[in-house]
Amino acid sequence: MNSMSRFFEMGGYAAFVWPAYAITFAAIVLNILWARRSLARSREEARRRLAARGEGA
Amino acid sequence: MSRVVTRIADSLVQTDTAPSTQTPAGPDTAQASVLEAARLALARDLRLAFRKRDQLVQPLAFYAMVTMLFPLSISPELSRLREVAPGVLWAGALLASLLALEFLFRDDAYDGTLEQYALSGQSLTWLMFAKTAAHWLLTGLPLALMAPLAGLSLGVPAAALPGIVVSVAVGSIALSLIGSIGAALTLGVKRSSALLALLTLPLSLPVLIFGARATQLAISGGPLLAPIELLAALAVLGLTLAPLAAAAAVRISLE
Amino acid sequence: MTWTWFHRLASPPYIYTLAARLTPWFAWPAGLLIVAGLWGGLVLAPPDYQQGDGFRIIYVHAPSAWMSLMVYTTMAIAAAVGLIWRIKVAHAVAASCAPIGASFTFAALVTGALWGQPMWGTYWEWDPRLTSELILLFLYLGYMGLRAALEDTQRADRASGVLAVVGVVNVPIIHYSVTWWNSLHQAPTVMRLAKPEIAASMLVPLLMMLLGFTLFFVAILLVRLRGEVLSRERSASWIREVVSA
Amino acid sequence: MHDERLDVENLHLWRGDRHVLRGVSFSLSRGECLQVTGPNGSGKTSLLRTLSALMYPEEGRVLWRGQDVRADLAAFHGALAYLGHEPPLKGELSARENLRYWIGVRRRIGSRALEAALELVGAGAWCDRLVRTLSAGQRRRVALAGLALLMVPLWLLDEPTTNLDREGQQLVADLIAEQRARGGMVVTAVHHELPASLRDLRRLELRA
Repeated sequence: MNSMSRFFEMGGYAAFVWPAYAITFAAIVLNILWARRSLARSREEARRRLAARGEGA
Repeated sequence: MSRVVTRIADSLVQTDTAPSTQTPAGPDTAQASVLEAARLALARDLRLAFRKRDQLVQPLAFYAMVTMLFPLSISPELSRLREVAPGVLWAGALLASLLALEFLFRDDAYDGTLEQYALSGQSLTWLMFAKTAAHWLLTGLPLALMAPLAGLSLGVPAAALPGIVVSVAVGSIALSLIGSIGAALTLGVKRSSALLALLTLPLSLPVLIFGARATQLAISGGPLLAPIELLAALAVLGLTLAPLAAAAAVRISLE
Repeated sequence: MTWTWFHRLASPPYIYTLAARLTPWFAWPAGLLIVAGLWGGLVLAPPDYQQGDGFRIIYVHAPSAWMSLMVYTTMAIAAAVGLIWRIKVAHAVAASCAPIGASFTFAALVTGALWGQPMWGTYWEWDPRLTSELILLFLYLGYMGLRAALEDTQRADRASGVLAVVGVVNVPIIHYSVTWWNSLHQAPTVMRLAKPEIAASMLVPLLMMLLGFTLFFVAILLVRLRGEVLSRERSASWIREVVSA
Repeated sequence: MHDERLDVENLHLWRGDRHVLRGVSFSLSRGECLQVTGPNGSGKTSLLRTLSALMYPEEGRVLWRGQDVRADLAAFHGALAYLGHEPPLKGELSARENLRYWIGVRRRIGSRALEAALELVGAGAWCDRLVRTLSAGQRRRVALAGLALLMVPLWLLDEPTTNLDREGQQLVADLIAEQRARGGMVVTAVHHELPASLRDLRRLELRA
């Protein structure tokens, strides 16, 4: 078990290694969510435009 | 009434173009050369500026104020101020030239004269270069002439003053050119002063770095040819690319 | 005519369906490569003789730094194509790139600072590479700021396109002048932020992470691209079945 | 050398979500004047700006002398004069200075021609006052003086008679007649009809 705790210590650099990995992982997840949301929003706008044109045309 | 108009219109044809049989479609000998066009664009901006002098004074007043902030905030001791003087002189010059940039094209876009430049058949790049040259003559050069005063107030030795004038003069050429791109790009934006700074400052950092270094060397009496040459190189790069980008940005904002 | 593939790439409906189809082909390999790279970098690779386990930050810093520059260049090229040939899809690519590039530039900044901290003893050091990264972040913010400030999409596309091209010309100049400036004031920092000469067991995970991040970028780009293409389409009928699906 | 004509083929233009120009097509040859009418927002100004190649149509082309205007934009711009809603003048300059800087950029103009143009539009008396002290009608007349000086085959005029009194509107009609007599062409967007004195005007109606 102690190899796990030794792993997490990162040779004493844990305070720097893990925040670095956390911020990068956050960047990856944020990009995924952000991209999907912007796609969904664009589809919704397109649907609304079509509906509006539906009555308009 | 119409016969009178015809007679006057004919006189228009005779006076300025040689052959009276000149039809509008024929080769237009009266076409102004591009240099003539650029000269007129420059002359117009200079005349406008001198007619409303307050715009000339504002960047200089701003520069003086910014310079004054540092002794009051750091310390009155000239020896300590001398150390930060290059940064103060250059950051102040950068921000002061930014101040006047926002209205470089905005007034012309508003009253339709910029549109006439784009439709003139003359190279819009040359006209943009002319307007940017006017901006430099009206802000960059005066700032360079005022930098020694600001320098003295920061304890800069008199021997360093010529070096400072030259470095700010050359550096501000690049600043005006880089700024002209930002000014043209933000034409379509209403409150654009913050955005203009965000676009222009990152691109101006090399000028700031080499300029401050040149001023530092001038103060310490060292050889300042190298940084000034780098400043000149940035100015030449700006001369070739910036008017092109500014012309493209203006055409985009007129679409 | 050889140009047909080029013209098909420029047609929004074709791009929309192609992007939708290709996304998984980039997303899954990216995920696998990143996981494998993490495993290799964190577990298999031996600690660095000088920086110990602290060096493992390179497995997230180097890919982020690579992304920040690669994405900006991609953005500038797409913008140039859009401006020169007036292709809306190219502008849509450029618009999609910006947020991705900005987020990884920020990640590169933070991871770079965290990596340098044990050496420098401070959280921020005006190291030439970190300073260039910070300026690159401002270039991204300027691009996105200009794009947001212009309501009309077409004008925003073309104006930000000019800014991206001007920006990419300035990136090497900024980097050179920052490095020149830094060499004046300090001896070059001892820490090797650049790719150190490291053993294969250390290098392989790094290459995996670099490739993984790049594939991840393409996957996210394809997702965003579909949205951007849609928002630039006005009346095309093809939207009907795409949106209702 | 192709004969001088303006061909407009199937122009389509969107402003935001509004389909402003819907397949506009027409041809104009020497001596013709096309009057573009339609309610506000029907795209009159957009049409003129697209004809002047300031704006880019989504579809369709504009041809000058049989050649796409984009092929040689500088030559096309050299052959046209565009007057927008606002006279392109600087308030801090006099009428004479404005003309010298505005028209001077395009062609060399002698002072006699300048005086003749100012006289033509009745600006002789106040041509040295700053433009910002002039009335809207006077500013419009200074713009017309610029038009007369330009001597170009194609005029694109956006509501040229706004702010003009009866005599001013007649001046516009005379200038257009003069332009047509010289073999030039005019496309003008108008709210109310041009003075009756202009005969056989061609008409293009833009729907809202």
